[in-house]
Amino acid sequence: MWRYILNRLFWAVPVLFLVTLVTFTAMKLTPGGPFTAGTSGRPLPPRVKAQLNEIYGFNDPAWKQYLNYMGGLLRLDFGPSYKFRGRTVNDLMFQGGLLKAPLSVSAQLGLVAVGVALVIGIPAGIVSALKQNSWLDYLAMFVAMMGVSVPNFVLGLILIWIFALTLHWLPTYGWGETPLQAVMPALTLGTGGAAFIARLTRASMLETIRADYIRTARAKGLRERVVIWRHAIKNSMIPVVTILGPLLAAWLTGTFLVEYVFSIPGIGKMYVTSINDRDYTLIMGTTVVYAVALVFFNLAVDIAYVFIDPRIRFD
Amino acid sequence: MGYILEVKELMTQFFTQDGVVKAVNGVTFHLDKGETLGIVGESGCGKSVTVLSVMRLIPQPPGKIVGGNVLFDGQDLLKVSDEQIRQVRGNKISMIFQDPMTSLNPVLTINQQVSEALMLHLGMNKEEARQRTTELLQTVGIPQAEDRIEDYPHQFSGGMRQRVMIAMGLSCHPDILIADEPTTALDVTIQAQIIDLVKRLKDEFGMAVVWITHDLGIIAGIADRVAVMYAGYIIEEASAGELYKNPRHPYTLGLLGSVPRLDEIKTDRLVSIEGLPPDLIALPKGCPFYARCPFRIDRCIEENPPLDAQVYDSDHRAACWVDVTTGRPI
Amino acid sequence: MAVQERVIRPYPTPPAVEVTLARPSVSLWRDAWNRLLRNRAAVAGGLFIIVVSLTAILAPWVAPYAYDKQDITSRTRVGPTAEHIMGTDKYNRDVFSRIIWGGRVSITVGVVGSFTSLVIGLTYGAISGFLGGRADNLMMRFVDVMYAFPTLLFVIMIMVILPSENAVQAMINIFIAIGIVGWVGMARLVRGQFLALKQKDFVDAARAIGVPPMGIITRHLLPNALGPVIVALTLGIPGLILTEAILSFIGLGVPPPFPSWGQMISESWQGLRATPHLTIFPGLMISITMLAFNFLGDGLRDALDPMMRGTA
Amino acid sequence: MAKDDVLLEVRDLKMYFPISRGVIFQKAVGMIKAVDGVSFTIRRGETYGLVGESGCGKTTTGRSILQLYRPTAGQVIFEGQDLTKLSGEALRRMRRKMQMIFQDPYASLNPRMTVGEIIGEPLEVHGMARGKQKKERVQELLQVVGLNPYFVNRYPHEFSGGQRQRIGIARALALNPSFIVCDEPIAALDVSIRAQILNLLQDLQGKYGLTYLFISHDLSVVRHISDRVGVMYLGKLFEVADSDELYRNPLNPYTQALLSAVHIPDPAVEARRERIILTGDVPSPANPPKGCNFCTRCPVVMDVCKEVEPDLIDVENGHKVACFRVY
Repeated sequence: MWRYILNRLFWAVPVLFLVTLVTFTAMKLTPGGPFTAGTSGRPLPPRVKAQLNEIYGFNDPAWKQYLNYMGGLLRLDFGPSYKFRGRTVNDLMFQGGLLKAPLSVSAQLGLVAVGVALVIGIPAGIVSALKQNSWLDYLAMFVAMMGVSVPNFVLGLILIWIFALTLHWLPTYGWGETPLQAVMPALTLGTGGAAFIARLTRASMLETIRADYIRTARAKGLRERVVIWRHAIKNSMIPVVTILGPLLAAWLTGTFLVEYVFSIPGIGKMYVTSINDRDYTLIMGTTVVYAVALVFFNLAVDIAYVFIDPRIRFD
Repeated sequence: MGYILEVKELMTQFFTQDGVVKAVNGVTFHLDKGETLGIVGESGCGKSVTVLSVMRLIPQPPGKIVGGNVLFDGQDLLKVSDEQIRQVRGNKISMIFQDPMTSLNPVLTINQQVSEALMLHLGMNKEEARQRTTELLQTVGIPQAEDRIEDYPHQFSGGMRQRVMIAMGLSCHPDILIADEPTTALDVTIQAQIIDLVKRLKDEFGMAVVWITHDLGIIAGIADRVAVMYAGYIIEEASAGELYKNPRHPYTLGLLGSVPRLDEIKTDRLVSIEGLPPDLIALPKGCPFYARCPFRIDRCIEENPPLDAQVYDSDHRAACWVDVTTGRPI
Repeated sequence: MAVQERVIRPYPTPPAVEVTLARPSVSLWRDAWNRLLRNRAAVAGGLFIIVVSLTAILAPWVAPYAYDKQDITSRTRVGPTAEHIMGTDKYNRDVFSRIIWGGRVSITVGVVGSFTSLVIGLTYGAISGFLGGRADNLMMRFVDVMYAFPTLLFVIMIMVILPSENAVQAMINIFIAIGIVGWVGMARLVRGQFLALKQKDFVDAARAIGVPPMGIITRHLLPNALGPVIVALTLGIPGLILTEAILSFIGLGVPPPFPSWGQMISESWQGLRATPHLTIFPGLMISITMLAFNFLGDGLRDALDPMMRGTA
Repeated sequence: MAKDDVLLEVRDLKMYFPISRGVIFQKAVGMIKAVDGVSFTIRRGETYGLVGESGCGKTTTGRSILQLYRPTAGQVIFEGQDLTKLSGEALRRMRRKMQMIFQDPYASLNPRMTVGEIIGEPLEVHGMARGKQKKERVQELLQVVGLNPYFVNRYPHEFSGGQRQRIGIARALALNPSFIVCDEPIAALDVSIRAQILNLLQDLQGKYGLTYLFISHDLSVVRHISDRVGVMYLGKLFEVADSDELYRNPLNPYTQALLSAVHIPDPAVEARRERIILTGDVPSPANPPKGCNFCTRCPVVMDVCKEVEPDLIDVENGHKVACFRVY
């Protein structure tokens, strides 16, 4: 088991290394560079530009710049923002205190959304499987199909149009002032995941309840409830957990659109803004943060897997 | 009558996209107290479906028991409530299955799986059940049972898993043990171990056993009485000694001739039953064995012979219109 | 062991009963096709895709207006009217026509993108799976690293650094971005299929016959790996359509005035209160198209999967 | 016996599979000794039976002979040529003379090819027949194995297990081989179909003068079809003898146990039989015991068995056995 976890941990290193390397190289290849135009859009005077290049170390050879950047990263220093002169990327990502910092706002949103997805998705999938081919199953699976097909920013906009602009039930944007602000973003982000999880759970459950050991359990005279709860659910969750890693990753990258649409001051909104501003250090910083989160989730899922499936635990 | 189990005119069908699969077509048999009944047949002949129907373990849908009675302990198991049949399963009648690799739950420990029935049917608490489980595992010959009780199934070999299955089946001292091809997936030497074990435990526990297999050799070694199935019908039934000595149905005769025997001088050729079993979706009107039968007469294509078409010594019956010893119609 | 003479009872072989060979022979592909046609959702999805693709291809002829045609006879930003069934935008352009033109972007990105990943992924996965052993190990390590990479972020990054002056260049950039990252899943799938198929006896049989490696790949491995590949291909298209929509939505996709559905939303969503039709129609278009591909993909999987029965 | 009678000679064949494991790169941490030093000869025209329980290496032996696995060590001399030294075109040419029939009739036929394509493929690959000639040959082969030539355009999934096995046999016959490895050809079939296939194999042997290596776990079947039999246990040959001799006079305790475990379809005989019930399971081939591989389960084990490995020694008239009790 430790060998397995170690293996996974080990493989996180080259991934993260590659992420930074690729991101850095990409940014270096960018035509123009950050100081082609000033904040006002007018070209900067050459003297100012040269000075900025000097300050930001752009006159160093590329490998040295990369080493500098990596050195910073290891000290959790993402460097200065190009756009907001005088501010560091760290400032931007962590400003505002424990609850208001963009990073923690995003984490809150993600957590709520994951909760919604699991709480809706898993029971829906199980019920669908147990009532296979009933109207309930068909309905749930149709809704789930819609859920996986409608992009979350489209869903978000439709929800805003209906519940905020037409019915005036919920606030359009913002975060952290009233719980009502969380409803639409959480639903937007959660339904896609719920739909996906429901479909997967159903498929897995259908396979499980046809397994020989389920027949054995029934032959023992166990109640159907016990057969499902004790014998079927854990087994059927194994493939669901497997997919949770990649799913969380897809989600994570999806969050920035939802933050953008609902004007939630999280790291995702900051990411989109930084793209529009071509604020390269900020793009890099947020990309690295996302990549770390992703690698971390994959790792967490892999480890969770070990605890669900004894066949891996005892290998 | 002193039958412990009596199955009458059992019919089970599967409703699939391609049509209705007539898996069991009016099967009648009985089981005496303490007796071992062997049910022999090829895959798809309905032998497993028959015993699963007795336990009402047929997956529904697509399966459905469309007729018949299963009399056990004064009640018809096909008519009692779900709650009542659960009282019987694993308690009065228990079952072991073919594939010990897939028949145990991979994520539960051996203790959890064996204790379950003890706590449910005998009202034991966790500690008592654990104690009893250890004893049972020792009874079925698992070495160091105490240390291995918290292991998971994948940590056991195939033979050991089948022993666990047997321990599970015996846990509540059942009246009947149904063994559905329990040794098919095992190696010859392990198979001998398991058969030996079941024979011993049968006497120790005083159970009746229904043993299902395609292997005529195994049945010869353990069964008191044998029923041969073909295409969802029992086509011959007799005491084991009688069936092997005087097979009366052409199919039984062919089967016995088609397996090489270690104790006989080598023959050049084996008896070969040409052709294939019929499609269970489109069973012929007459005898299902007609197309492959070397003894067939015109009557067979019209009329499917009932099991008591030929009766010898009251307990040897064969579903055939022809006397195979003479080749003439009966 | 005492050996005794065997008592042989005569057991003649009966004359064969006439077997009717009426049922026509069906290949597995044909079988799957028939099953697919019975799936109403999949057929509906397929038909929708055909209609959208055809109207997109034939846009100059079927769209009522050109995508950049400003209809000065109409008011700006009106909702659906008789002349403009989906209304007009702030430049008096016909929304319906722009959606038809915009379909070109979505469908092209989806189809060309998935074929790009197919070609790269199939080649890579096939080589890795066929070689096996050390080479496979090495190739798959690289894939693992790529797989753990946040794909969308990567695509966005590529789009940030590649300049897109016009629609064609933007599309080419999107293909490059997708091509670099999109093949990984396909490579994994094909490699997995190849490894599994290589275990099958029919491949050993082919080797025992002396079929050369290329023959084994083309005759035995590829045709059997194709089913899951087709399904993955179909189910991959909505993901690509989504990627394009996201890129356009955050301003990195096809530059105006050429429309794409994501870009139409991007231009209009801030005015959702006043002109919801400008956002909702393209939003529905993206959703329904993705739904259609998902239904078709699901149907294909259901149709192709049971054919593996009896070959396991 | 004349030397040219020998069609195939296997000398000290070893087939090890590495067990790999590792955090960064996979490296071998052990070996599964599937076949561990097996030697035997097969004479032209005979059927050599290889019998043993699952995991004893009998299938691996068959596949290593045909070079489907490249053996770790040892020689496989077929018609005077060492197959382990051949590769590429030279090996491909030899493949015409040796073929294989597989256990699982479902997995051994490509589901995407028609029966005609499956049987015709070997002809095509070796350029032996094309076009109309190929079609005629395929139809002839179908008839030889007892199938209706009308079936050539059908697909494997349209056939039953027994029929598929016939298709597999037709494919093996297509190149007119002299030697066929039959790897458990009837294990996956139904009882009433087994005799059909066994009889067919015997008929074909008579008709084409084929030599068989017949691999099976079923002792009754092996005895029925084989002229000589080798008993394998955990990667090694334990006993070799003419089939009647082996069954009449088994010398190795493992062979005795194996034979006693076989059931005879006759209750009267069964009631009289004494069984040797072996205890425990077969050890893992990754970690075989020291000394004789059977020493952990042998009912008559001696101290020497746990230390020294017995050699396969000819005790009389070609009856070879590896056991210290016998020497």
